Amino acid sequence: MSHPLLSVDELRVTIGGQPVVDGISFDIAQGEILSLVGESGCGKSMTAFSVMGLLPRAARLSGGRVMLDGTELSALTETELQALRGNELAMIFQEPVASLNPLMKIGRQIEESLIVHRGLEGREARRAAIDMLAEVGIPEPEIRAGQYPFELSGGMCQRAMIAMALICRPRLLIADEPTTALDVTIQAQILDLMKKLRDETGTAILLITHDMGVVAEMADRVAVMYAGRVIETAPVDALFARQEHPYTRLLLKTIPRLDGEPKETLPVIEGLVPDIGQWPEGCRFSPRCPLANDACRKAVPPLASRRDIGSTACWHAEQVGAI
Amino acid sequence: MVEPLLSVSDLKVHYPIRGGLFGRPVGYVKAVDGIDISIAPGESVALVGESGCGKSTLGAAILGMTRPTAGEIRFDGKPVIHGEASRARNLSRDIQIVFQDPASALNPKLSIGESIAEPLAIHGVGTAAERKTRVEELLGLVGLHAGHATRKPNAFSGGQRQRIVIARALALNPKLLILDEPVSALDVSIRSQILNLLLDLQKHFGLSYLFISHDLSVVRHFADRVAVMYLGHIVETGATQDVFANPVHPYTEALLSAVPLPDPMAQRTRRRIILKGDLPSPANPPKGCKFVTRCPLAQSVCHERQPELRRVAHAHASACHLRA
Amino acid sequence: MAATTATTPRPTKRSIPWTVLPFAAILVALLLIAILAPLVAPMDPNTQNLLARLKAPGFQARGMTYFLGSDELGRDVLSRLIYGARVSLLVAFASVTLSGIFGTVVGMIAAFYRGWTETLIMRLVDIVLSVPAILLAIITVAVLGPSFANVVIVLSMTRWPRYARVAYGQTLSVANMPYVRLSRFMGAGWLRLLSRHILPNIAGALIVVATLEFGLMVLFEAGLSFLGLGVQPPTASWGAMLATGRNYVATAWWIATFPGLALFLLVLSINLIGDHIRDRLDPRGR
Amino acid sequence: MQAGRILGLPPKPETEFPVPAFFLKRIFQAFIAILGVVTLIFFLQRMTGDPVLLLVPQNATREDIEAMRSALGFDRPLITQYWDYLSGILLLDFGRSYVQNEPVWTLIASRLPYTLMLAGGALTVAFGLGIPLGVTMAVRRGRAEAKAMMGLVLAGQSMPTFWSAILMIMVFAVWLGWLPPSGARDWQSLIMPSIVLGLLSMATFARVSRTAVLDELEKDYVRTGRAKGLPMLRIVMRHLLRNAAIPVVTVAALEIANLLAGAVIVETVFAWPGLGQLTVQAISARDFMLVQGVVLLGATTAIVLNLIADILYSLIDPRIRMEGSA
Repeated sequence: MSHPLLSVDELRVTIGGQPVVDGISFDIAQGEILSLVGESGCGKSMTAFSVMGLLPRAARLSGGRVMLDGTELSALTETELQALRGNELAMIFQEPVASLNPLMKIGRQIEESLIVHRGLEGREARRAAIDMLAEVGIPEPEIRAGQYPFELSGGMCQRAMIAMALICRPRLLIADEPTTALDVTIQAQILDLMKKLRDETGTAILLITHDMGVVAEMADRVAVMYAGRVIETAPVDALFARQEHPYTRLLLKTIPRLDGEPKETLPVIEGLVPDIGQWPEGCRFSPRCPLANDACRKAVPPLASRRDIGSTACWHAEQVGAI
Repeated sequence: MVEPLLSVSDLKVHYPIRGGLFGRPVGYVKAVDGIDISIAPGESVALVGESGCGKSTLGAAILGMTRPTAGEIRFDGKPVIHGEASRARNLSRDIQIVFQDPASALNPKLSIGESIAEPLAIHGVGTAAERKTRVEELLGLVGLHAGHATRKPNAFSGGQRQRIVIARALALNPKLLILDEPVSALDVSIRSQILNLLLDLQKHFGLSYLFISHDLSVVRHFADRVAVMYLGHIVETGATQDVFANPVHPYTEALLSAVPLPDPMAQRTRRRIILKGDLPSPANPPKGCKFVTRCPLAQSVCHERQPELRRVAHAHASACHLRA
Repeated sequence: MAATTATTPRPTKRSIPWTVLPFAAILVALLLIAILAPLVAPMDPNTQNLLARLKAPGFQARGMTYFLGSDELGRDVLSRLIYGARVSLLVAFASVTLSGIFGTVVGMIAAFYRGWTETLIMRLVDIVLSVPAILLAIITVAVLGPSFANVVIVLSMTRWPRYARVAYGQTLSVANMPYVRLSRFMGAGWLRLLSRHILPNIAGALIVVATLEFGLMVLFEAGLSFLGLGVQPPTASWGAMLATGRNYVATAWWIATFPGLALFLLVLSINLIGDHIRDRLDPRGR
Repeated sequence: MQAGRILGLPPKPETEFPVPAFFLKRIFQAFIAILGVVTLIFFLQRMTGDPVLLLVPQNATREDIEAMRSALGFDRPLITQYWDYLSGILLLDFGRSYVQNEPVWTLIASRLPYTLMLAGGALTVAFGLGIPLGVTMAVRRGRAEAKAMMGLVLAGQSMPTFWSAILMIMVFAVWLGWLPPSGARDWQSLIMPSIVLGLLSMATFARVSRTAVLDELEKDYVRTGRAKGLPMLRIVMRHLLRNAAIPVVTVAALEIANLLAGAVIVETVFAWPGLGQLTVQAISARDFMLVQGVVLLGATTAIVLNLIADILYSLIDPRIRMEGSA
């Protein structure tokens, strides 16, 4: 296999000395969709921001490496990163309307990437922006380009964000909960669009979500995060067919399903999601895990290879099927 | 048939749009535009729909937090007259609400014990000591410790706050709970805890639920009956099993197919309907069938007349010209 | 099911930073001096000594030392400064309290009753706010005549809209919070709504306004006194002392310098502490 | 919006507000406000004392007073006087100063240019220093230089104008002799009053623009700009400043009005022959018609400035223009 497009190795992020991302590793191949899934506070967004070099002021990249096609992103200066952002690497966010400048017309905002990265100006940039709007399925793109974000719906704004992100044909798109703020019929449109664009352009996608349905629909491979660590990775079919970490297994069992048995008591994961900085000793899932024993509470299980297709961080991976 | 606990008939809630130099109404947003719904004792009825469909407005109107423009709401056979303080007080003994965001549903300056005791205090139920005992009992009921009563809301996580809100809603032993997206602000691993708690409480106390949600998987799991709303109208209603197994209205069908299944194999083989375009603005809805702008089946008749809700099977009704 | 222990999202309790501490000390010291003026002042502030006119700091006469010099009537600048602190703080305190209470009540009424009450009150607020406060104060004092009580009345009359606006906006947003809507739905009376839900949640914002206003009131009082529209002579007031000092800039620098410095330090301390309170209530630094 | 729906609040109506109607509404409101101020001042003055008693000599007889009263028209019903006063103002007739025996407007007009000059100088100081200070403090927040600037701003905010004026006179006029201590002889006379008057407003502008920029820095669109690979300078200049301008414009309107009020003290200290000095003279001479005229002018200016601010907003922000809501 050729080397991966993006490779994250033992990444650590701290806020005020507290780790929020605690040594995570994963790869994304060319044109692949990797879904980073987890609950609030597990560090998935911080991981995305550290890949982009966009960590909030309080956060520090305190260890590990991020490599994009042989370039070590984590060693670049801010100016060097700027040349890559919006060009090789792009990102879209959860709140599409707020993510656009409310006082600038849509078209101008999309053109800006071309102006900065490609040196295009005037009519050429305008034309390209309108073409891109058409490509992401916005009807009447000439008119839309001349409108302000508040004149567009949330779904339209997310399409515009995608147009903005993809206009320089990046090799990696990071999508941070891109459909969480949208209605379900609009979510279907946006997911459909992202998949179509990936197929056409070969842009790899790092998709961050908490929704297992979205994962199943979109991902080629999945990395599950819990309390700052990756606890399981696998190709999407393998993961949904068989989970080797109790958290993944329970998470899938607890969610109500359209094809499940109604009104039955759902299996639950006992306890609470631990807050940042209050992560337990040993395996961080151990206080909530039905399989946990003293070993789990003492030693952190390493992310070990799982039948050559993925990896799991559990001392009892073999017994998980019994939960 | 059992006498319904709550029955809503032809309810309308219209908000004026003000404009011009003197703020006169220049039009109306028909947030809820002629809705009939009933809930039997011990039953869970779900209102499903996307943002702006009017489902939360309907919930607020039943509670009297929003004044209806027209229509009637009867609770326990007696009409609910809004705007009458004494009536509202009595109503709140029987109907309570659980909000989506537990953070804003609790006063940050009050201890959770004070918050839970508030319904009792307002209704003058019991002495201070009795209320304290009741608070402890309620905390136990929702899986919290009696010792938590003196803490402020910010000492709790989202799931725990939702438990507190539920405890408060139960304080007066209501018959009906309006659950407005009760789990959508919670972490995935916490949702099933809260859903189970709600189902247990229902079994235990014979509660009726009006469950407002956009999450079809949760609705399917939770509700006996379901009403699908689109732009202020119910487009399809029936037993949850029937509606989910055999959706009649094209909107219900599209909505169901838009929900991604947590199962990649099934997902790939499933027929997906991707609707075109956005939800029209409730201030400026289309003529005829409200769904006509996005409907893959739309015919000329759909542009002209608004379809009535018609029975398609036993207790299953749909408002579509083409499928009935 | 047993719940795990409740977690506190914000466990850090910040102490007063070293930059604020000395100014807090200054403020406390000035407060004490103002309260204990008769005990700490070395001389009577109004005793004139025509033999000791315009003497530089450190001048001694009749066995008394004029630590900060004497003014044009031979009065001790230090003693007048100490008594002047009383006037400044008292006027500021009284007008902040009066305007604060009045503005808060009016603002809450506007938010609570809505309708024409709201329109009437908020229009009035707009109008009073649109007239520069000091100008309104000047014309009113000019009409009513200068006196301690009138200065307080005037300052309160011109400043209440600040609180009204904040109280109004905050009440509106708190009243829309689900917990207040729920309480209303259950039939809670206005007293309960205000005392348990609304006031505790808007108090923070009002305190921030009040601290800022306190500093401003000290400056306004001094400004009015400076123009001869404040507390009348012979009562000592920093503004009036500065006005006198202005005439002796070339010959007796101390008359204007010390009251100015006192005024500056007092207002600076209040503003710094006000900023600190604001940062604590809203860490983003609004 | 989302929260509103969940609580069952009415969704924000999306009316297409025609631009002229929006302006008309604002102008109408401003007009009402001015009317309110005129009314307030008129009745405040009439309620708090008999204007005639203030005009006649101390030893005047009852007959003298009555004669004066009818000569000046104060014996007519209050509402008639009010009406006359109102209609006079429309024609720039602010009444007559009985002390100086000149129309109020003539007196004001003779002093206005000086005050405008002073205000211009002060605004240059306030804007020119305040805005860059504020933006720098926000962008470089947390660093030593930003903290030092904040100290400077706080000092400026806490400095009583009459003291800084006296200090400057002491240093630059008395000791160093560089600048004239008072009067309005040449352009150098303008320097000290402008700085003193501008200092307080400088602090306000710095604080407001700092807060505005800080608020904007946290907005999602800034993150989007960075994700696009824009340099911070471009984000600030092209995206952020326009958004941050909205709160600054509001405060600017209020602050310019305050600045005019502050001129009362500064002009007095520096013997600058502007409206402020005129006001103080009018007050000590108990010349109420003149005081009333000046206050009215100040209030009107404040309201007009607010109107200008509103119109400016709508030019900055298309949402206000199109939705008609502030």
